[in-house]
Amino acid sequence: MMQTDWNSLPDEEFREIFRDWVDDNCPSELRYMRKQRPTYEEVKDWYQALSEKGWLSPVWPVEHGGMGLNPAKHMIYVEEWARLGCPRIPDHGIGLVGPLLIQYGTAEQKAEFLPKILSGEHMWCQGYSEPNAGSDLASLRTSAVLEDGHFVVNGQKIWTTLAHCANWIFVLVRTDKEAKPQRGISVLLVDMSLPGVTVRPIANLRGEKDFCEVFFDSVKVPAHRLVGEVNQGWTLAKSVLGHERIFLGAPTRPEYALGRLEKLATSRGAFDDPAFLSRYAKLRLDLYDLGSSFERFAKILRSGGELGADVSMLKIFNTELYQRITEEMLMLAGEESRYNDDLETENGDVDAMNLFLDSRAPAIFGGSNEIQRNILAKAVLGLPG
Amino acid sequence: MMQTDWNSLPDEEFREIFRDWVDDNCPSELRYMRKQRPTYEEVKDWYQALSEKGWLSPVWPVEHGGMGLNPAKHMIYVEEWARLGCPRIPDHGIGLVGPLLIQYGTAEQKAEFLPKILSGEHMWCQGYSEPNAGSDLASLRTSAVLEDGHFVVNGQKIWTTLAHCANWIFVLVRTDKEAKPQRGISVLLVDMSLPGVTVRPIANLRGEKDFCEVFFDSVKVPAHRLVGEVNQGWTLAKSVLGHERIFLGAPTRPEYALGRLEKLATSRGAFDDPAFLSRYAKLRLDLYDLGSSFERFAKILRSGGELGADVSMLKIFNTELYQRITEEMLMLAGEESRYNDDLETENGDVDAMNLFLDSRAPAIFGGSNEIQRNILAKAVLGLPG
Amino acid sequence: MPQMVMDDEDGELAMLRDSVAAFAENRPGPKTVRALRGDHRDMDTAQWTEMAEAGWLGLMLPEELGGAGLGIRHQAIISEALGRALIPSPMTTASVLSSLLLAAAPDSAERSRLAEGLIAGSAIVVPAIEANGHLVRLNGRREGNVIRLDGHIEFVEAAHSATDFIVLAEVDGKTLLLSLPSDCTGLSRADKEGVEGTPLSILVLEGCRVAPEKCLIDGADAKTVAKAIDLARVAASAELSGIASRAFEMAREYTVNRVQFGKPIASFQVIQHRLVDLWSEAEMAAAAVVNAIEFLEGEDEKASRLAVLAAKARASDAASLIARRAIHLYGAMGFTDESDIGLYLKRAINLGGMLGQAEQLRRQFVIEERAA
Amino acid sequence: MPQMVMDDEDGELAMLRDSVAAFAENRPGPKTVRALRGDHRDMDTAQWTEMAEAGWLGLMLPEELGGAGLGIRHQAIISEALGRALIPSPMTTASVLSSLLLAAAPDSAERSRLAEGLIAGSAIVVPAIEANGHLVRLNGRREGNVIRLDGHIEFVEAAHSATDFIVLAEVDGKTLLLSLPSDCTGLSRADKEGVEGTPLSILVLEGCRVAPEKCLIDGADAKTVAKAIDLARVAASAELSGIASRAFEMAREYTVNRVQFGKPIASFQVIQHRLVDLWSEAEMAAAAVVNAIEFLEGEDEKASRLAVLAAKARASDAASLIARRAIHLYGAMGFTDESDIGLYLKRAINLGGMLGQAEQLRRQFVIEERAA
Repeated sequence: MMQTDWNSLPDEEFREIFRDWVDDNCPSELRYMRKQRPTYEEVKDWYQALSEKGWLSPVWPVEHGGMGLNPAKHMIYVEEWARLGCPRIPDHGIGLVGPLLIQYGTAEQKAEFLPKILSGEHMWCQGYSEPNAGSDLASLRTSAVLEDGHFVVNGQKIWTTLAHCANWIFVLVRTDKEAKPQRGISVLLVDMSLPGVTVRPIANLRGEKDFCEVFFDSVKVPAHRLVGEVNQGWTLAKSVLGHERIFLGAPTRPEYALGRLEKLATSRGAFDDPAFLSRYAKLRLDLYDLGSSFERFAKILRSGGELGADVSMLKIFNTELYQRITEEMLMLAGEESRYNDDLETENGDVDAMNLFLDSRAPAIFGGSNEIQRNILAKAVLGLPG
Repeated sequence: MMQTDWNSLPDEEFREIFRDWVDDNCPSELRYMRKQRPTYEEVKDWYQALSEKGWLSPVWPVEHGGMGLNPAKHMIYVEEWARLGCPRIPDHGIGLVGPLLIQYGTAEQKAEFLPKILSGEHMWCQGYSEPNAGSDLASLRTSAVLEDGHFVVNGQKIWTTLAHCANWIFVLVRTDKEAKPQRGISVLLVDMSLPGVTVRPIANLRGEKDFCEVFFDSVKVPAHRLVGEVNQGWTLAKSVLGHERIFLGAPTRPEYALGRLEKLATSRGAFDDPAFLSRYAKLRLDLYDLGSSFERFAKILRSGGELGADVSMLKIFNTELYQRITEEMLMLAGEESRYNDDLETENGDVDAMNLFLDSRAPAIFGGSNEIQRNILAKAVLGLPG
Repeated sequence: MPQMVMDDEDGELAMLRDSVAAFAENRPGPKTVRALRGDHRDMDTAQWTEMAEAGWLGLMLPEELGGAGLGIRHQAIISEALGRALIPSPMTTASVLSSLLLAAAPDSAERSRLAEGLIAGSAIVVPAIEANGHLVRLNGRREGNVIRLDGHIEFVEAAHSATDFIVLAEVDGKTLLLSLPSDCTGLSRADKEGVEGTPLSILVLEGCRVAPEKCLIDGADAKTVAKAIDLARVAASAELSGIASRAFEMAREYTVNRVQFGKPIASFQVIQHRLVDLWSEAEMAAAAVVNAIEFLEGEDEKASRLAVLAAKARASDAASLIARRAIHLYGAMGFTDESDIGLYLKRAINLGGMLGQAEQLRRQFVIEERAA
Repeated sequence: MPQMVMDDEDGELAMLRDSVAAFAENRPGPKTVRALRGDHRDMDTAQWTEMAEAGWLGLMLPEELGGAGLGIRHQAIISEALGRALIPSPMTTASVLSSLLLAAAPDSAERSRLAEGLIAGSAIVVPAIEANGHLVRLNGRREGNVIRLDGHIEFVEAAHSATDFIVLAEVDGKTLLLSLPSDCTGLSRADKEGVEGTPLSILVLEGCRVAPEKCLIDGADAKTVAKAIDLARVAASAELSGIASRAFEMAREYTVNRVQFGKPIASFQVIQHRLVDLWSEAEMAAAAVVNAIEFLEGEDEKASRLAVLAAKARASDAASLIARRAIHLYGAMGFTDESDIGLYLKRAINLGGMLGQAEQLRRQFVIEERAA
């Protein structure tokens, strides 16, 4: 496995190297998948190709098998990935568990888990949300009580993405019921084959089973599966996100959707209707300007700066634009908006309803846009009360 | 002065009688005035014509010189008035003071004030708002202390419409500082020629001086100018509005503005642009549907019912539609949107900027739309907290 | 809470409303929707028969055809209630539109047969005369006594279950309204999956031969057909208005019960104002449908026409908007298939897309109004 | 808080920004706006001379013409700061656009004279080459040595104070860029009142005779002129972005300080979310202008062109939207003429309407992008 100091390359050279290899190695049948969250089985070839090349994990340090990219190079990695229509891979291990362990894990934890993420042996999922703790994580109730060298875990997680295809889960659990709500939380790594773990997939609006409920019924988790200090889980969980918050604002989905809108419009002759043109122009320019704003934040990362809470504005604009584009698509579709099936055009099908339904999600998940606005009001605008 | 039992006439007959007389008697140079709030001097002829006919006050009982119209007939009165483009007259005396005194005034107060409202001798204005009590009337601070048979009034009112053209003001004053904020308020009738009353007009966005500040510096108001019980002013002030709240939702202004938009669009050939047509259609249908909803509430009045808090939905929709129409007008105007001057068309001028600026006001005054939504949330939807 | 408010002196409308509510109690709409979707069925024919027994089918058929001879006011109450309860059925097309087309036809054996079957629920008579907001006329050619039909029609509901279709054909420069048996030779069907997960069909006619007695109207007046479609639009609008009202109520209930940060989320001002706006939209939709009904009961043709266009546009947009926003207010739960709110959205889109889309109808309104 | 974020290693941009802020401290923009309006003056010529002394006029004129030879980046910083402070001036037209037109012209005595006067503030050189987002070419005819001009141009700022106009004329199928003395015989002016209360003029030319040495470009390339206009658009966009940012800040400050129901109104969630959206719009506008500047400094002509159209559209809409919403948040106070926020709205409308309106520019963007 060849390793290079990627960060020392000029950006454009790195971009070219990365793009060429991806274009050669990402199977064409996996490009531009309709599914937003394919399972490991569905994208295994691509996962393994990346793994063998050593390019699976862009941000992990080189000593742990990652590429060690700085934020600027990481942006290029993500951009080219999106531009070439590569599918998202199950990335909780790479994106969340890895950084968590690298920062807070014991030497044993790193040695045990990191290689198995890279090999695809461990598929991870993330146990944060609970039925009564959606936007309000501090009120989570899944409990873990230390008894005889084991944490005994009881409770329920929900909206656990791809849990039914995972074999490990990292969970936020309450380890001190007396502490203030945001204290007393810890992070545990849990083998999902342990007795007492049950997974129930939940179908979404599009009929896909992306997320699950995960139930813990007196699951005995060895004490050495605790990450970091006990009761410090909240801080840990928040800290691993770092600069990657910017990607919530990356205009990938609206860009894809606008391309589909354009295809449908071209096929239906809608660009000859100034009424459509006018509405399309608004969407096109919103996307374009979102790009300019994204670039503003990207520049901060490239020059080695850190992102503030203000980056959330991208997430709000991004997810609401995505919805507006797909709403326009249904309007353009006319009576064809009554179809679940993709709409036929001379240049391939357009998944109008699929995108419309999918666009409902991002404004809700990853912190609803209302929560984002609350945070911006306080943390950026400094508003009272 | 002929008096008739108007309510016994069939609606359409009343409508015809009223319309014909108005059309014959409202001076043509006063029709469709640019000004929303003309002064008494500007519309004196029309005021006096109504007064002589006995039609100045649609709602007051016949024994007090009004027409005694029921809500259904009153709606017709207002509709025809608007349809014929008659100017608004200074109506605080007719619309507010009269009903207040008729319901709560002493026999002496009625005898003294009602005739002078009808004759135009007294022009009234309304002292409710204060600099720090806008939407939040309960926190008003203008004080009145009873000393030797006089209330000594100190304080300041603001947003007092046409105060500089009025000679009497009815004011909400605080007569008990110890009581809960909404208690301890009384209503006084104040002769504005009394020493210590000062009026300062405030220009609005359109450069017109519709409203004023009114200062009270130890103004001695005879005790018999109190209306109703002391400390009960809040209840009094709220009760006189009655069914007239529906008129805040009457689509008069958006209707007028849409007519102007249509005229401008016709002149500029904009109906040939499907993009304009599409946006116009949305506005047109919003206005049309507002009419249907208005009709729903009007029907309740016609059938003798009482309006609930839900009627405020009309005010919100109405005032926001008015803004959207005038915003579209500026868009249609193109670079002519840079003019304060009216825009020329083959069929007369269109006061685009005048309407655009005027449309800023109704969403603020008469209880801002945010306050209206707060009330609806509680009183109609029964939402918690 | 929002619903159509109409005079109801003898309490007839309230009774109709109650009868649908009682029906829905035993046959919860969302459950039926899920069952149909699971089996890829186009309608629940058993429930359709029950609706016939309840007297809801062919409600607007004149009494001489065995119908109840009721007006759009009564139909709208039923449609609104079906919308609220999310009871899936081809009511707008296979009951309202078919009835009105049959009512407009002169007396004939075929007309009587269809009317009788429609009322009883034994014949499922599906009109296939319109797509994308416009009439669709098949190519017809006389071959001796019979009429040969070619062409296709998209977006046909209940095409699997249909026993008969009603179609329009252009024959020798004249428009004919024809009845077409669903087992007619030369008639085939291509299915697409509709947004509710049930099939929407394209009827393809290749040399279908129809006997002359199947002709319901020989020389159909475009205005007559348009009027039938307008009434069907009002039925669809009422159903959409019911969907809008119920989706608003669901959003209200969910947010009142859902606690976050120690408070019901409906106590947050942003949520409250949003609910107020949704409520207002639902009220506007209901009032728009009532307005259309009242004009249709009057004499002014142009005013009725405009009122219908307005009602369908308003109700379509309101239902879809409210359901979308409700999903967002439900949070992650709204994005699940388990929650019924998504089913409301899908039905809103389905009905909103039929008989003309909001934007199209609005433009039509302005063009027709200005043509005066 | 929102403002354009650009690399500024040597601190030049910050210095420019500070110099405008210092200027504004002694000459508060709103006060000047009110004074001009009261006297029906079209500009404050005394302040214009002071701006010249500060070195802000002709900033983009090349050094060989005596200019600072700076780029759009520096100009944008000044324009943004003027927008924030609401300092009224014809900067975009009489400094930026005029400079760029002169820079594009070949060397001539007239060009040098105008450039010199422009930089010193002694000549007020007003371009009158554009209206409604399109170039306006006068009718020109050679009469012996002189050129006779006829026609009219709307929406000319500072036409009272102008010493010279720059116009385009079509002469024998060729486009000429000409300098026109403001006292030229045959040149008259009709005034309209602009939204800010100051005059906007229509220049009417009836047989104006111009000497041949007044010709700045004999055969002006449409692209050259368009490029100058694009750069002027960026200056206007920067000013609008400054207006947007400041109007947002004013709304924030007002609502933080205004107490109702015992709390600052900025503590109500609905107000908070609205402020967040306005802030986001102001940030988007600033980023859009920076994007245009960076493309203009690069090589890609088409990309620059699109970026300019986007920036002007975004900044125009953002400034107007934010000022409108701010007025609403100010409540009754916002509807008074005493409050400065109304002046921000009026200027936003004025600048938003010049050099192409948002909607027009957006459509242009899509047409040009798709023409690829």
